[in-house]
Amino acid sequence: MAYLEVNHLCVKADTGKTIVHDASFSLNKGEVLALIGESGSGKTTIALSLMGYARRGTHIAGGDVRLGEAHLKDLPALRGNRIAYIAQSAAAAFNPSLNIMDQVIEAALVHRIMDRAQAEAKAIELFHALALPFPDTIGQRYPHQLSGGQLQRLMAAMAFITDPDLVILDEPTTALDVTTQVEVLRAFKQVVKDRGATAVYVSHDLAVVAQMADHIVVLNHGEIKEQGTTAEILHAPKDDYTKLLMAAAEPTNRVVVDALVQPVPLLEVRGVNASYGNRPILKDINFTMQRGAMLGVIGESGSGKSTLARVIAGLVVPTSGEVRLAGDILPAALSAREQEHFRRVQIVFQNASTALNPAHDVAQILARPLAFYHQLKGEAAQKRLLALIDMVKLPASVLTRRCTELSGGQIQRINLARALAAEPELVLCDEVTSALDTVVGAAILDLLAELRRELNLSIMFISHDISTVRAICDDIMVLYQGAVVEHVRGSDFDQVRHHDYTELLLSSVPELRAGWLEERKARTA
Amino acid sequence: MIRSLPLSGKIGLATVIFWLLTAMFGPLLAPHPVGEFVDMDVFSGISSTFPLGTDYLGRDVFSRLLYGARYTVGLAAAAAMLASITGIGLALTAAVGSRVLDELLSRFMDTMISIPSKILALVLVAAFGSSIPLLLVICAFTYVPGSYRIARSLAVNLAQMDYVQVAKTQGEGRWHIGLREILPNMIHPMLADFGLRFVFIVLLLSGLSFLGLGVQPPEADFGSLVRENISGLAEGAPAIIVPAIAIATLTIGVNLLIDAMRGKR
Amino acid sequence: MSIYRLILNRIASALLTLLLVSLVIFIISDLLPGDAAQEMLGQSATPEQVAALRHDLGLDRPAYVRFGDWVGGIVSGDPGTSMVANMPVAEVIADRLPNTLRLAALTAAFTVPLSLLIGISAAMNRGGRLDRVLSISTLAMVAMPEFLVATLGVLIFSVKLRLLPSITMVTADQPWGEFLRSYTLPVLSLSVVVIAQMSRMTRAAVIDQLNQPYVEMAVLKGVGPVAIVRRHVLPNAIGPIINAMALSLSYLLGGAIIVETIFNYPGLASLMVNAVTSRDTPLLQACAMIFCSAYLLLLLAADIIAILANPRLHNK
Amino acid sequence: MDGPMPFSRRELLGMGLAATLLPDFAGAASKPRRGGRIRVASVASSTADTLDPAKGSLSTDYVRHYMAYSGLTQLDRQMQARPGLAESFESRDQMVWRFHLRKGVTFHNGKSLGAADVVYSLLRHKDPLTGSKVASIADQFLAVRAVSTHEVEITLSGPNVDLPIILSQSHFLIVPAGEKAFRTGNGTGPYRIVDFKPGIRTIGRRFENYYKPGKPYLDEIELIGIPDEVSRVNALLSGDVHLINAVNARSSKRILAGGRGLLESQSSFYTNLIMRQDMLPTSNPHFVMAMKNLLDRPLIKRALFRNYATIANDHPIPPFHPFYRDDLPQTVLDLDKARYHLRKAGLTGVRLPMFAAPAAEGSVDMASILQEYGGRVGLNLAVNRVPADGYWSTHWMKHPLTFGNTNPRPTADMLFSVFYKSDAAWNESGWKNPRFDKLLVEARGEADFARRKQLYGEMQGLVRDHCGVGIPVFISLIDGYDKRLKGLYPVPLGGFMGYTFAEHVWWEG
Repeated sequence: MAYLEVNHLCVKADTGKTIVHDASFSLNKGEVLALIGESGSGKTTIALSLMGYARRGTHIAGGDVRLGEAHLKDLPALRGNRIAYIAQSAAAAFNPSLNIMDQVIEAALVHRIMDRAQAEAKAIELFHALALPFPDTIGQRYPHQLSGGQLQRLMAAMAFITDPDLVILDEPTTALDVTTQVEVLRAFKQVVKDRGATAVYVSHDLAVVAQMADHIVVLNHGEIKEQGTTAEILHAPKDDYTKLLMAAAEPTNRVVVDALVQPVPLLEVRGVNASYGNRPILKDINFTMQRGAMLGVIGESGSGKSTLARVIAGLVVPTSGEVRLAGDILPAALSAREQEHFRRVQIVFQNASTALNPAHDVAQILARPLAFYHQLKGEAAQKRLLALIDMVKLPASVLTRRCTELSGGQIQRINLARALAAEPELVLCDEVTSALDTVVGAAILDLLAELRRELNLSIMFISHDISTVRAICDDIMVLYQGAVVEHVRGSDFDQVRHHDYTELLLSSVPELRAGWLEERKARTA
Repeated sequence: MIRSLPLSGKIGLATVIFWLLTAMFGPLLAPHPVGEFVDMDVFSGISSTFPLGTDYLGRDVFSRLLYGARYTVGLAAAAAMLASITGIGLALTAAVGSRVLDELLSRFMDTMISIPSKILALVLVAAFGSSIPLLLVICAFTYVPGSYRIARSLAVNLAQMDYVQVAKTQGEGRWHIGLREILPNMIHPMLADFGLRFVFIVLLLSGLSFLGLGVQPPEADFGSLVRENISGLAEGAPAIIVPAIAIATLTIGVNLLIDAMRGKR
Repeated sequence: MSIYRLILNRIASALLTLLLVSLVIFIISDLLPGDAAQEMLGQSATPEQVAALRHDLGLDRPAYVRFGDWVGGIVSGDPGTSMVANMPVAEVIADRLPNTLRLAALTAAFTVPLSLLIGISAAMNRGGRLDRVLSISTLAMVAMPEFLVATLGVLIFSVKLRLLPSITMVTADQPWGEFLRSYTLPVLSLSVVVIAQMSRMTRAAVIDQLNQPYVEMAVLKGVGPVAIVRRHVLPNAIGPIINAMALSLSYLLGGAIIVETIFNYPGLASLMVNAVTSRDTPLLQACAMIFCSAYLLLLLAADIIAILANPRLHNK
Repeated sequence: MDGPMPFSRRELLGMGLAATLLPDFAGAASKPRRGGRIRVASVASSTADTLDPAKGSLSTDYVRHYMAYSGLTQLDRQMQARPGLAESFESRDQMVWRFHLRKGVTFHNGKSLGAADVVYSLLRHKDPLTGSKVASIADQFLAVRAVSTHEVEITLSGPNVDLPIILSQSHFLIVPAGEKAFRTGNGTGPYRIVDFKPGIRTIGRRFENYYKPGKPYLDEIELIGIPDEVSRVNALLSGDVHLINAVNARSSKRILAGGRGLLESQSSFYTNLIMRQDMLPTSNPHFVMAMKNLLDRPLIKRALFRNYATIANDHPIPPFHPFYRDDLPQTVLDLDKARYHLRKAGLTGVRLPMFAAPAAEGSVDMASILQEYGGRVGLNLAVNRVPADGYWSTHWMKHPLTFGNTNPRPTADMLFSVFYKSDAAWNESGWKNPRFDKLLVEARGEADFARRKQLYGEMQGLVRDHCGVGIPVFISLIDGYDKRLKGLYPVPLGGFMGYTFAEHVWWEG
């Protein structure tokens, strides 16, 4: 008999909307099952209901979850004891006011499994096992003093302190940089194996899941689309949706012909330094971007890639250096720039929903640059609006809606359209697909490539995802700790010998096949 | 919109609408002029001639209440409006203005808020004499700092939003950013704040009338009605109970409505 | 920025505010029509008499000289002489300040734990029946004019039941029972206003934290609801709660005027009203300064507590 | 004990004044006994509270001063001057008066009373730095000198029959010579001040060496002020205080129902409408007549004062006064007449602000009533209620229409001189009537009662017909008391037995 069994589970919002519909699956002891799906698929909701928990405003409306002998109603008593949970964002899931040790051992003390001294000893042992720095003293620290990767591993220690039978990992590496992710994944996998725990792994990332899971359950819109062993799903997907997911995860080359790039420098950045307070963020950045080019800027969090975009856009004033656009110096401070400067450089932010004012409707948002830069009003503006909306492949009906009523992909298109409305020479795209689901993000990338071709745009594409950058950019620049460590032409990327850091980045991207994690470990070891 | 409100919200909305209508049309319905002496007896109980009894001078409580609604609701609404608008305006100025201006405004608001309002009212009335505009100014003045505090923290947060950053990179001026990008997103939360201020002002007005600083007689706001008839409290005269209930329903109604609106978000 | 720098900054800005306050107070008290000389001599005064007294009191000097003198006096610890009582202001205030502080302290001791209890219970049951009952009852409390509540209390407990005194007498050698009896009604009347405010703010602050992911994490670790509030929520909500409490408590000083009037309590607020009506400017200004500095002090204390309670700031 | 009095007692105001006692008071026939402590709440108390009799300005001050100090004379129940610290006093011409001091009287600190103390106490009122409230009255003291250690001679600037009565007033109480600080209340009065905190409380303990044998009766009196009337009444009803003054007539029912006693003192206390004769449009005689005809006196008596008032006829002498002239026709509410006079004055439809303040008792409500009736005859009166503080200095007599409020005075002469004489500082309406002024001086020096009554009678007529003052009613002063407190009787000069209750009352509890 299976150890964990989910039968016809149904979760509904209090408003009556179904979130999870009739989900059934099972899992044997010591195995790892992955719940995979995009946002809104109900994967986290199912994971939480394995602990008999439903978030505020939702409730478990039917079905059962059985864990060993325990049924749905018994599960709350097992939380933190026999079932442990590892949350997506460790930074938010740790209480900022308590030190790490108190939080790690809390579950053990609450359930009276051991006394404080025993628990602390066990925790330190786990810190060692999870390869945390300063394992003996890290417990005295507070969450704000630690990095995301460390916190994520500490959360694993928190989960394993009571030697649970079932561990639920809810997108535990999504918030991490790719190089950190590898180490954390490895630590997780090791500790799950060592302790013989049964695990449920929730993720949107097929490649990651491929490294962790024995079984995969594919979810979409609250329904199970397909389930099977990892090998079955990866090699012989049956369901259309699964195929779609697979396709989006495969890198596609969208690089367009070099012919678009004119040998005229459009953007020149010379000796730019920038800092927040005393902390240097950008160190002596120099590069040139040709008109019509698509420059990929890649780096992890803290590399200074967003600051670079902000310096060019004028939001951050550099401590030294200059930025030229088509030969003209762009004044450093916003207040010194003229309207034409503003028009020629447009920035598109990562989080489209916060980049569009929720108080205005789409037409108002798009009409503003038309009137502001081009003095377009009335019918002319209306015509241009429709053209813009068409350009980003949205129906004209969205014009009267507010962005709060639109989906993530739609909002990002509006965001692009606003930038295009200015008829800019340079568009700065700051992680424009990172907040989107893979499938939606892929469509945006296609749109970008197409717009570039049609409008002869110059685009600076900033991303943490090296495979995306490789797929669409014809010029690649790698930022590491505020400095440019590598700048190559996209077409030469596979040929040149890379900087060590670039190598690390490249090798850290999980591949869509089982066993990659172990192989990489063998390789780097 | 109305249908989606919880029951308490609907009750609140109904009460608020009731008092608004009373404030607007009450005087038209009043059977007697506000200052007329209609009864030989004082503090008489509920009767067919005087549906809510008579007050300490033998005037019709029902009529006085209908007239009083205009002062209480009107004055409180106007003062709350004035306080909110001033608070929001200054907050926007602080949010988009220079840091020095922000600091200066904030310190000034701290100064204003630290002076006890009833005593300030006492001084101002002594200095300028009691009048409706002065009452309005006092009430507004008292609640500008509170409104400013909330509006400023909202505005400063909103000023960090990406869409404001975008507007900056598009070359929009300070005032465009303040009025077009930030302000529209403050309206909703400030509406709840406005409701709270309204309630506080109703109570402040009644406190002022206790100190003899209220509306000019023979007119009276609810607070003055309670105060002038307080000697009828021991005998349970409707002249004091009815205006007290009026204040209670008005404040509770507004609060219920606000809470319901907040809960929806 | 180090934590000391942060605290010093707060103190400096409080001092700056205090300076502004003194200027505003001076201007406001100068706005008052008439002056102490006129009020002291009353209806019968001849203009010559008034002028003589005015000169005697130094009221005929230009405003900036008087302001300078006054601020100088305050800084050196001498707020001047009450024109009406003809006693040093410090002495007049020394009679009243302890009363005001005692009433405020008693009220705080009663209301702070109670509002915390109400606010937290409501937050823990947010949307539930207890929450609704508590929020309606706190609302109902605040919906009645203070003077009505106080008068009603006197009618019921003093006049009808004869349980509690109707006026609050302050004497040095009161036995404890007598002391508590005499403060019960004023404390309850004041509480009505502040409990509602404080418990609502507490509820909001606690709910804010309850919605944080780390609370969900704690729930999923099997921590019980009471422990969650005690161990996880309160340390994080303490900042906003303390701030709200400071704001409400500052009301207990200057806002007590109505309660002081009804219970004939010799506190600072009625002293200040007295000073307004008798145009005793030095006294008026001193009282106003006390209220304003008390407010700033409370807020400053709240800020400092919030800073100290925040590990992000003191674990640098 | 009574010394020779060379003037007719019948001339004095207060003779045969109606002293209404409520039935409860009948129990006061019991014998005085010693002991007991009471708490008394007066209407007001502030930092201006003082132990300096010259500066007394509120009822609380007067009570405190009568506790601590004694006067040369004392008023009896009939408002006649009786010997106090002065064993006897005499004058031949009402100009030069001689006072013979009692021997063996000591101050609380043990010092004995002498002529120097009296001279100092009276002359200090003439020093502007004293800030005396009665400086204008003291102006008539041309000279005060010690004839011997126990004999004082006062020379007046003109004859004044009423001097002994004037000297009984609290401002003229005797303080030790050279006293300036007034911190301790060192006097010869019935109670030693053991605790005095301005605006908080005064505690007086029985002075064992008081010059009247057997008096006072109480061990201790605590005097506090409760400005809020409702609170004051509640304190009486709850038993926290035993005697209060300035009870609003509206509270009378509650006090009686609560088993407490009510002491009504009919007096010449009134709140009046002032129509300035030197401003437009109130100087128009027709306007004045119109306003007098707009006063609904029975309504004011009933609604504002619950019948604890006496209808007045626009002059300051009440019907129960010995000098009252009873043949003047009573002015009544007459809208037709008012309309007629208004039309004559050409003021129909005019809008006039009317300033009232709680400082003038009942004025705000009187103004409301006037406004109501004014509306019916085409006069648009706007009530302008201003705060009590500052009212006297900034509004009273400074606008065409204001309200005044006059406390009872011990003599008709004082009333007329202070408020109606053409050159009086407080000539509220600013009227000028040479005939009136002449009669006033004549009456002051006139020793014959009948002649005096005739003179005062004519003056009443002049005020009623020509002065810009509308007096609707005389307001009774009401005290509330615990029934265990005995020995109270009404004095028309003010509540608290004309503020002198301390030495007269005793406690049966």
